[in-house]
Amino acid sequence: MNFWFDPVNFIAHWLNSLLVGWGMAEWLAALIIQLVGVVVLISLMMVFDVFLVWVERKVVARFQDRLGPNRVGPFGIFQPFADIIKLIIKEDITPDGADKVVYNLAPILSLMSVLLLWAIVPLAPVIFGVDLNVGALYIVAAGSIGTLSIIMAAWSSNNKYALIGAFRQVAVLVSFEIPMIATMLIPTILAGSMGMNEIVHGQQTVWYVVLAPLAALTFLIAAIAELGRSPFDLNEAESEIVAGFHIEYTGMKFGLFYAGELLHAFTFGGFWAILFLGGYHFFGLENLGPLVAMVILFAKAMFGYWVIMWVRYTVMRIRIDQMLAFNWKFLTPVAFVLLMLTALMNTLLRNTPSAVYIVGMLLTNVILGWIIVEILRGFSRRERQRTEGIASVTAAAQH
Amino acid sequence: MIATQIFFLITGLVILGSALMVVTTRNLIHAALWLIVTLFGVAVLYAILNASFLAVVQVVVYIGAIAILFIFAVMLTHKEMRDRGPQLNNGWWLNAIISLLTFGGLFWMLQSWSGVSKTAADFPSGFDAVGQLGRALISPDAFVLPFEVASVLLLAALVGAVYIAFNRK
Amino acid sequence: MQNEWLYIGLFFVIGLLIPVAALLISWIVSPKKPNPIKQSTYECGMETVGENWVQFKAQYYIFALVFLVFDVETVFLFPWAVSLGSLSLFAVIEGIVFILILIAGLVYAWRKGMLEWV
Amino acid sequence: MIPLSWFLILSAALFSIGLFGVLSRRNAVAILLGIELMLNAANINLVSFWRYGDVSLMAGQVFAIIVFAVAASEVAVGLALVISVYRRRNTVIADELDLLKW
Repeated sequence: MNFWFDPVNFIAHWLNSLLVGWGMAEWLAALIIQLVGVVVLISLMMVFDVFLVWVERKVVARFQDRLGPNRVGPFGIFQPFADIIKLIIKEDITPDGADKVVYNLAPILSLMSVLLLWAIVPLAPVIFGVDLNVGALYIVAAGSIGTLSIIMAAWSSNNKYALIGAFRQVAVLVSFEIPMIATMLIPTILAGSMGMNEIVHGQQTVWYVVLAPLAALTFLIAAIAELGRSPFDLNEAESEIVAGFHIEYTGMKFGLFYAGELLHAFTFGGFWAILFLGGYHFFGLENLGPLVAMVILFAKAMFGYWVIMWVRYTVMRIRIDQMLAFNWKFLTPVAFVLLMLTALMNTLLRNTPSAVYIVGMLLTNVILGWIIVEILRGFSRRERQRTEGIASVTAAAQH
Repeated sequence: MIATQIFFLITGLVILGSALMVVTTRNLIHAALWLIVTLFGVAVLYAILNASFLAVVQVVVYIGAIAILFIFAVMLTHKEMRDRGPQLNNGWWLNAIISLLTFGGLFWMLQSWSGVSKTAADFPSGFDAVGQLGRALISPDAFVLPFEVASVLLLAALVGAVYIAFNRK
Repeated sequence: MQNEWLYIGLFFVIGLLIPVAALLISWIVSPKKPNPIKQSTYECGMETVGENWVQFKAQYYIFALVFLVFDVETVFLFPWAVSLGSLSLFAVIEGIVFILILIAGLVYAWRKGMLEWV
Repeated sequence: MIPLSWFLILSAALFSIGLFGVLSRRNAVAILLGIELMLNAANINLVSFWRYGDVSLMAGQVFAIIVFAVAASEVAVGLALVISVYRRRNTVIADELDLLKW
């Protein structure tokens, strides 16, 4: 038992012998060790969340050609602490007619639904919370608690704008959940398991982004919508409904929603990395030690998070009808066609040499992608002709 | 395992208490939220029964979809926030007696059945419930027909529900 | 197997406790000076008109409904996907037929114009 | 370990509560809530029989999943009916929907 190669078990054994040595019952010691593990993991994520506030503000500033926070500490790195202190000492206002219990429960559930996701993240080959064999569905399950918290927040705060925002947000969340689940089925097929550890393990030689690039893209789009981030941020839509479902929340309760949102984005960057970008694998570098593997996973998750931010600060907000049409008429059929093709090709090619298998899968994706792009081009050509036709008619009428 | 038993009793009390709130509370949104507590409790029961897949599916389908649909429906069919008027029938006490009699009857039948005090056997080693379930759903000599029929059922529900809810007046 | 859910249960409890602790700290520290104006519903300074229970489009319900059906469908597909590696081509075809039947429902809703936001 | 009877009694109690809800509630949506409770009670039974019987026979779990599909279909159609009725008759109280009584 070596600390460098198996730190968690090393510490667990040490703690166990210590606690049992104090005369504690075996099962109680095991429970306390698990509790310590959970507390450490969640605290790590909360600290990281604080860091994410700074990252988000700094990156958005660079995208918009500004400096971002730069007063508190070097590069403004202590800015989030100032933010937190501000949020804590702000007065907490509960609006009239609010349903107090539900109103207070909603932000708690919102943050919890994100924290729950980290229970199944394999940080390294030997560092993971739990190897749940229904991992992919667990992600969806935790997400549905988040959806619930949105409705609870909006309904209990007794504000019609909050309710409109929540309705929109929930309609979007549930719609985009379908392509997300369908694309999560693809790594499940490729790895033959829903467990995150198995999926990461299956990518030792070749990452699933090579075998299923379109699925990776679809998952990313669905994840961005799931996060309620721009271009799909019509739940906030400042000019129409002020701030969406958390309009009435102040102080730390708003802070919990905000923290949940940031951590959610990073977490989905992480799941993108786990499902498609090889998790903690990086060309054998992960064999140096679990801590290195952990750094690799965090770097990949950060990359996913950065892509999400990149899209957020580049693309404009989409109207709700366009967005739902995009989901039901484009993304969902694409995801299901992709799923059927992957299942078929995977079965047909599974007894071939690995090179043929990889090329076959990649080629399927390329051909399907080409067909999709052609359909889209035809559609946009028709649409352009339609709008230009209308434009020329109106121009003629004006003359 | 006394700890599991205590845990089960707590879960059971939560389920029954929240189920009682579902059927008695005045505010329908509260009833839907209490239903979510009940459904979550049932998910915990599935976890106790080692049916991981069903526990997660319970949360995904019931809390993530059915409860959301209920809340939407309540919001779509209400003109005001507070529910006025009685929420229960005039004959609710008769219904309560009927329900108690049902429970009593079921309890009595369970008492007279011999297999009731069975305890669970351990899982065979390397037992993969999800894979087993997938093979059972697909293999022609098991449940492939229910599997496909479920798909047709869902299709019928989709078409029917969309048709009913979507009639332009 | 029991152990996994015990761990997730612990995660659940701690995940609840940490936000609660944050709210408690804030509740202790923050000032409390309520007044009617402050507590009124926030609508950018306008007086609130009517109930918060505005009439919603039934369209939201339609989307939730289509979602519900597809959600249940994917639940059926997960066990299929897990055991796909050890199954024959026949099983794959069965799954594809399953998906196609559901796609037919989507096409029906699409053709009927129920996915339009009108 | 927990004996099978505990699960069965719990599910019987849940079923009775659901039955009470179905019989007593006036609001049609609340009646559907009661039906959900009853379906869940049935599901608890199915899963516990799977666990306490032969675990390699997946019938219990398969039926539980089928019950999920049935519950989803029932809720989708039922709530669609309620919404449709509400839009025509402006009520969701089941007693007042008496057009077919005569």
